[in-house]
Amino acid sequence: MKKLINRPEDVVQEALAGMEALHPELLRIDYENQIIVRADAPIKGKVGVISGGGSGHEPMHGGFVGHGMLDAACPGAVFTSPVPDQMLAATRAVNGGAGVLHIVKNYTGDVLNFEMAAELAEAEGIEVASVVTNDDVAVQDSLYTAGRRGVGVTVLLEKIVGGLAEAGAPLAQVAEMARRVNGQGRSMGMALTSCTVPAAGKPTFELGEDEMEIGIGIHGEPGRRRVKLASAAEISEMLANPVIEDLGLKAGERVLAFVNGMGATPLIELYVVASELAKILRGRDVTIARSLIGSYITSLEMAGCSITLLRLDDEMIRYWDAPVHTAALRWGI
Amino acid sequence: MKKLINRPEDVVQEALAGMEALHPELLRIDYENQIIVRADAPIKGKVGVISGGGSGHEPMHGGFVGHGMLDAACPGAVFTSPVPDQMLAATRAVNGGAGVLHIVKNYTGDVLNFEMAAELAEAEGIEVASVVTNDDVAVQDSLYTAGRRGVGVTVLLEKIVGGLAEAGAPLAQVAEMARRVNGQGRSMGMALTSCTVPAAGKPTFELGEDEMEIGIGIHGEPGRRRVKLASAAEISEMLANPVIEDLGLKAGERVLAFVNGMGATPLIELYVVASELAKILRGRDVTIARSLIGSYITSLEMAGCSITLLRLDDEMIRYWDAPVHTAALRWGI
Amino acid sequence: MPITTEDTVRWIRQVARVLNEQRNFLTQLDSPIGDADHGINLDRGFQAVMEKLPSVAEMDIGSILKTVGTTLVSTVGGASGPLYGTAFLRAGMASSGKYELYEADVVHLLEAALEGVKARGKARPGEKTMVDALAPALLAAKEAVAQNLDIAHILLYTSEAAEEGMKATIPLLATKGRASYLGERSIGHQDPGATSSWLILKALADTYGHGV
Amino acid sequence: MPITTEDTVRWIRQVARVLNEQRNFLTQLDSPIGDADHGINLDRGFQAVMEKLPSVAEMDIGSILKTVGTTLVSTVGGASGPLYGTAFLRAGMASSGKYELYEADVVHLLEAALEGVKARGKARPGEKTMVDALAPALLAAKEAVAQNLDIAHILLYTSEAAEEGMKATIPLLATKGRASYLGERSIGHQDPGATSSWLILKALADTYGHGV
Ligand SMILES: Nc1ncnc2c1ncn2[C@@H]1O[C@H](COP(=O)(O)OP(=O)(O)O)[C@@H](O)[C@H]1O
Ligand SMILES: Nc1ncnc2c1ncn2[C@@H]1O[C@H](COP(=O)(O)OP(=O)(O)O)[C@@H](O)[C@H]1O
Ligand SMILES: [Mg+2]
Ligand SMILES: [Mg+2]
Ligand SMILES: [Mg+2]
Ligand SMILES: [Mg+2]
Repeated sequence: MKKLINRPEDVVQEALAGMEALHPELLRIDYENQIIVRADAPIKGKVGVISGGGSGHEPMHGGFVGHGMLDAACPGAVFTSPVPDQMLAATRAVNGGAGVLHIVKNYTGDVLNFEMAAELAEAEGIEVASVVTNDDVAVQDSLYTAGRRGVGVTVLLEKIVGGLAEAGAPLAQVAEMARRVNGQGRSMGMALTSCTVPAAGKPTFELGEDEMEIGIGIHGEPGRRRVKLASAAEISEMLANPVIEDLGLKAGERVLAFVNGMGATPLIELYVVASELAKILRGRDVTIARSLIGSYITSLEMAGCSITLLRLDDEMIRYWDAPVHTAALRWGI
Repeated sequence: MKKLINRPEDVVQEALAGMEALHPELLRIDYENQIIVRADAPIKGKVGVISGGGSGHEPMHGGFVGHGMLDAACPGAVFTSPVPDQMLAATRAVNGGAGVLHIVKNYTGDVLNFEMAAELAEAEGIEVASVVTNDDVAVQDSLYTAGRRGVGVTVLLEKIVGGLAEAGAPLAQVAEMARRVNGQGRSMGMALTSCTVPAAGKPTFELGEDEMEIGIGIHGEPGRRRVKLASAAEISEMLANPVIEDLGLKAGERVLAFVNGMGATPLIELYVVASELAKILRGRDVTIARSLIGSYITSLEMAGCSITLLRLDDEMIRYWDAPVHTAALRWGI
Repeated sequence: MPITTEDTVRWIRQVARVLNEQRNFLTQLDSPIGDADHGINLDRGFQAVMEKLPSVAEMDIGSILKTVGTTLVSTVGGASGPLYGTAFLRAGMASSGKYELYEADVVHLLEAALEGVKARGKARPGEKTMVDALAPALLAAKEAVAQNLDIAHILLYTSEAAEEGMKATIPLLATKGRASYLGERSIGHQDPGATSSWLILKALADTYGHGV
Repeated sequence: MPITTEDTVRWIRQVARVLNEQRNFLTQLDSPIGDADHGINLDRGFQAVMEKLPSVAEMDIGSILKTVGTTLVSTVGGASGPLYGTAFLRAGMASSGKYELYEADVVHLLEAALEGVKARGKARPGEKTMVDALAPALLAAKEAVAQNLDIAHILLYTSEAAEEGMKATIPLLATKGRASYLGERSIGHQDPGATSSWLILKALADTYGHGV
């Protein structure tokens, strides 16, 4: 295992210390509860927006804490959802009296822990709304599974919903927007290599020099199928087409195109994929009205990428464009 | 070789197509000359700022083209400096009548090609000033070498100098600031793994499972020494101390701390390094007044990191904080 | 003779010891069909339990088990945290105030735990989860009680049934949890959670009655 | 008999062929002490030259060599682009207007090329660069001319001297170019640029006089 770390068991807390050292103007760290809280939280009268999940997906979620996005993030151990205590502490820390939105990625662990946290928070009289993201089209016949996983759309949703909350919208409206964004977005990812959980010390799975995994999750879960290595053009088709079909994108529609790196894939390769994706969308007369490219929802040092498409409406565009100031996403401020 | 590409010889041009597809509001691509030009260039009366170098370091330099930073970037083949024709075309494209600054990283190839381009541009009557960055302290006794390499400081310099040029400063002042920033910044990098030049097809060098390379360049050039894998704390010391000593940083001084990933190192690891760096600086009573963390000057899919420290003065801070809108760095707009 | 608080404490200690020993094994089981952290998660949780245990060792069995449950909820995370947490919480409620557990109590305790897991996780038997170890274990316990067997044998059969249930997860196609994402590819692998459930029940059978 | 325009065209064609064949070899030499692109760079450059060549094949030798130089400058990049580009440009200037090169012209041409490389790269002999192949080649040419040898032999000795100079770079410590960053670790490796310089001069000796 080759990583820039000290003891595996300290990685998460030390990374938090790094965030605090570099971004004191944006956030504060509650080490005891292991949560990242927006520096000026709680904001009176503003809906609090929190998310959380296993670590190893950086910058998600801690990198999205700040003005116009998240009020707090709860990082669990690597690839392990956080515990209810963290979400409860975060909920308390960001509650400005207007209630708190929990953004939960659809993984059994995340869902169950956030459920328990919401129960506890409501028992304390804090109004909580929960939205579960489930945009991963790699998971088919979700009747026979834990349901589609929450992946790339989570990033876009946190930005748009965070912007709406910053604008002072009430909890119900913020939650409604979150559901709308989740409903209009789909993703699919692939891996060229596995990743290594620090505490495990060796790769979660093995991939041959000429193999790749299609339909990968963000936790080193194997994907739906293992196939021979293909060109960026072919890979882009394998990822984009299921997304486009599942969304039922029609000619003339506008999307936000999100080309995401899994952690070890350099930007030059992501731009090659972006050029292929642009061709595919052009071919279907779908317009890229907004875009995001980079490694924003990762799987440790996995090499690979994911494509997320979000069907945009004017309101989504307004809050996507709204000012945001976080460690990983910033504009307008 | 596992990469998200099509034919190795097409990587650079296809990545440019991806940039054009996702960032039409920021830049345009001149495919024939293989240059990335700011959408609104040339800007009358504004000093043009261009840079360039081999590809494989993304987002540098193309990702820094836009308001408040670069007016154009010249990407060469992977790890190969661009040719004079590109720099000449870029110089023409951004010349708003106030002259053009060439930001050159100190590598023989970059220096020689930019030299020829400057000669040609001046022959056309375009005023050109050139600044060579050379901040890599890994290169010792530079008397017996091609001189220190230009690395991390280049990114910070392009932002600060770009901000100054945007503010309307004349060429001489812009060039003077560039030299000042270069003089106040130092860097050192390390690699956990090698990288593979697409056209070469196999790793440039081999590193054992328990080895790392200290003092690495950004082209897969081997570093100064190969040592046993160490902890993030030890690695941070190995990188930060030579930088601090070479800069002669004293207690009470302010720096911009830049923790850079080499391409395949996930953000969580960079934050662990950042926490160690913060400890080291705290121990010397040096303040982190500004910071940048992420993979901004990379070496394809190399795993590793570099640390850059820039001694700040108020003017540098002003232009670091100035609005910037590029594909890779954005704030205030 | 009944299960005493000493037996309970000894059981939990043994669970912590075994899960620590089997940490890598459980994590390996979680690699092909999960995310390679089950052993890490439970080990982290039960190490925390070991720190809390002394403070409640003198209390009634219910308090001990509730403390185990809340500690797991607070430290494990993942799917297994809320699930085992709820299981021990419910078991604790089913035995609150009690300092001794008799044959029937064992069944109530197991029943409460299984109901807790089902309520949280919505899993039915056959979905390749810990339920596939816990459900047969409960059945075995009921049968053993019906046959008026003593606690030692009730626990023995319970643990054996859990083991069979665990093995029976191998050919199953997962429809809950991470493994379900693999579809057909989940077949042929033993479920990590069912395995840890067996280890927990086996620890009870192994330690019951034997002094410290 | 003199070097004709046909010889010149044949020489450049051969250089393109050889550098394409040796592309990986040169790139491998550039791996331990460089950035693994020398062969790729020169191959790219001379493929471009091959496209330009027909348009100037009928012209004087100076125009042909200048075209090679400008094409290399425009397509190679890296350190070797400006260096070889300048070398061929200067050689072209030294032979402009000429349709035949005699013994003395060969020396002037080599001298101009070497001066061009030195002026651009500021390298002196012994710094582990292409200069270490080109400088001895020039000396050998001068001696051969002094001994009134014919062109065939002048080119032969020139190429042999370049080969020796190339081999002599192995023990050298690099103080110019990328290799210099390695300090002591640059010792023991043959310089890629010196190697390509030898291949270029060898191609001249190999093709001179032989019909197409
Ligand atoms: N809905 C569910 N109901 C019951 N048990 C479940 C459910 N989902 C997962 N499990 C159990 O949890 C185990 C995985 O636990 P663990 O790896 O710790 O959590 P995670 O899957 O979040 O990483 C699975 O092996 C399975 O036995
Ligand atoms: N200053 C210099 N003077 C002469 N030759 C040089 C100089 N610097 C480098 N070279 C030559 O250039 C060769 C490397 O060329 P190449 O790999 O194409 O460029 P780069 O080093 O930019 O990748 C070296 O082997 C050396 O012979
Ligand atoms: Mg997990
Ligand atoms: Mg090069
Ligand atoms: Mg797991
Ligand atoms: Mg080279």
